[in-house]
Amino acid sequence: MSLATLDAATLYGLMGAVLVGIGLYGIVLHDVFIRRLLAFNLLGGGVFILFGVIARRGAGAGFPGDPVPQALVITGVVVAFCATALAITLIERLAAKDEASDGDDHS
Amino acid sequence: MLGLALDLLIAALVIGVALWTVRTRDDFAAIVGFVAYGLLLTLAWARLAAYDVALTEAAIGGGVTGVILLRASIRLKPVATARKPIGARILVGLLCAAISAALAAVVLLPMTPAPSLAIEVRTHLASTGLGNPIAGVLMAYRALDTFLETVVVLLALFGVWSLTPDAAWGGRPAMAVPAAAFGPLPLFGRLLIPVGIVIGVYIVWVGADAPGGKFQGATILAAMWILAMMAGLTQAPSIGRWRLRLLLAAGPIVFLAIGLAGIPLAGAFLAYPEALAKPLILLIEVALTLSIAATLGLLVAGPPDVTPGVEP
Amino acid sequence: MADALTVAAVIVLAIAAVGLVRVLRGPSRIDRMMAVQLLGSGSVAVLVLLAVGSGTDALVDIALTLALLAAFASIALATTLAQKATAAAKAEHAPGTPAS
Amino acid sequence: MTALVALFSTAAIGAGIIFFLAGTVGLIRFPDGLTRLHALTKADNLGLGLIVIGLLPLSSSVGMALKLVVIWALVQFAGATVAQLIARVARSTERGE
Repeated sequence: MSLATLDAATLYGLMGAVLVGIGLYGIVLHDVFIRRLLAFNLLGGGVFILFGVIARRGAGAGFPGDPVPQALVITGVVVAFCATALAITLIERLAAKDEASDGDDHS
Repeated sequence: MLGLALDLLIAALVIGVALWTVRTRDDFAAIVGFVAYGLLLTLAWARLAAYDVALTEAAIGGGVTGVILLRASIRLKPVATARKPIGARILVGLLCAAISAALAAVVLLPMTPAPSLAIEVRTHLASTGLGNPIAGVLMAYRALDTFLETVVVLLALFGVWSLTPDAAWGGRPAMAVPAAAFGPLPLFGRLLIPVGIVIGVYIVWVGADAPGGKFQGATILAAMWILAMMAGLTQAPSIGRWRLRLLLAAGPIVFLAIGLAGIPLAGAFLAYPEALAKPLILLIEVALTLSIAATLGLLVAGPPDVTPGVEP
Repeated sequence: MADALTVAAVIVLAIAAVGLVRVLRGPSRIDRMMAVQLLGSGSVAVLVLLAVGSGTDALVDIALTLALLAAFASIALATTLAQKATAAAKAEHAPGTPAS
Repeated sequence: MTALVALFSTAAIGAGIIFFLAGTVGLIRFPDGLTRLHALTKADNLGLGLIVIGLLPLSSSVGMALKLVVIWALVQFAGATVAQLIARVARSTERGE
């Protein structure tokens, strides 16, 4: 094992590592659900970029990157979007329910 | 060297926008920050030569994810919350920094030689008849994952629909824009949507041999559908219509049928007979594109909130 | 020429970044929307410069997709703002009636 | 590539960068939303437009050149629409205040 050379892959790898930290910070410290969801997506972006770095370093056989991690990331991005869509709908319903029960309290 | 300067600038901007998104007080501002984050990540993926992923990020990351978050920001009331005490912020910050540092160490001390399946992919790509290695991986080696992924997309829509208020069940999602904001939107929609559909189909088509593919193209098509709803050119369909449900299920059904046919014909579930690999993969891609585009569009539109039979 | 185009890409992105910093700080939501708009066209410019510089067709396709989806996101942002403004105006004029 | 083409491209791309710069300076310096919007649309339309014009002779194929023009048309058209929408929102919020 030796220190990685400073190339684009290493640079973006460090960026991905920082993004994971930022996302985690947001998830832990935010009370508002939608902000947590945003932070969760920031974290996801960082994890995907780390996969991209693995792919870039695995370049070979005439490909600019290892296709397998890239295919994994594409699946990941789509599934992350679906999870976000479901979570958003849950948050909306929860807010609507809270509003309705607040109304009951007042009446 | 020049390239590295560009990479450094992109990385700094991504981190800056991410920090801003987490720290800002205004929810709408945070969503704007997230859309910017998606745009910049696309550049990062392009610089990593992961062009397929860059296309996905451009379509999904900033585009439809941003729009779905905006939908929520209209419906949710802003909640005022106090900042956490400084001690908690420092403690959490330190822990998160430690995790980042550990990941950074992994990045800085890579395995040599780097693990890679690129050579295996190159050896077997020819048997799929495809030129794009990522499409090959998605449709051949990891066909089961891709199949399950399309089912997950559909399940997410079931989840969203199951959160429909009782009164609106069987109705359709509302995507109305107030008349004051209409302005040039309908004209814009009429001109842009046909162009967008052509681009979406093109991205699916080139996906066989060059970066592109069904998820990216389907996302563009879904975005055009949503745009038509926002511009008031069309309404979201009622979720009870059987033709809509058939469209949603067609992709996974075709995929499953061809996969099952692979057991007698090619010896394994989701295996393709050598001679027919490319036409079969194309058939699956076309069916999946239509289903995924419809599913993603309805995911963005959300659960029905217009009671059936009642027009607003 | 490829080097010159990379330099141009760096300059365009740096300019967009300066604008981004200015407008993300607000004060209004409209300023923030403009930030996205500027960053969208800046990113498209960076991608086409890199595409021609390296002769990579895929980068042009990414620029095409980004141009389309950035426009989509910008329009969604604008209509969201309009809806929020209408809702706020309604709440002001007729308190008690729920905004539709 | 002839020197003339290189000169033309450099000039057009340089001019495009100047418009991007002017747009950003406008965003920083102009006092209110509508004037800042004016500055922004210059960067969008002319900045990207000039860069695309400069890149056309350098592109490797006719298809690439065609796509570049489509990209510019898209950004131009979307920019105009978004500017309209933003201006309407700006006017209605100012009236409301």
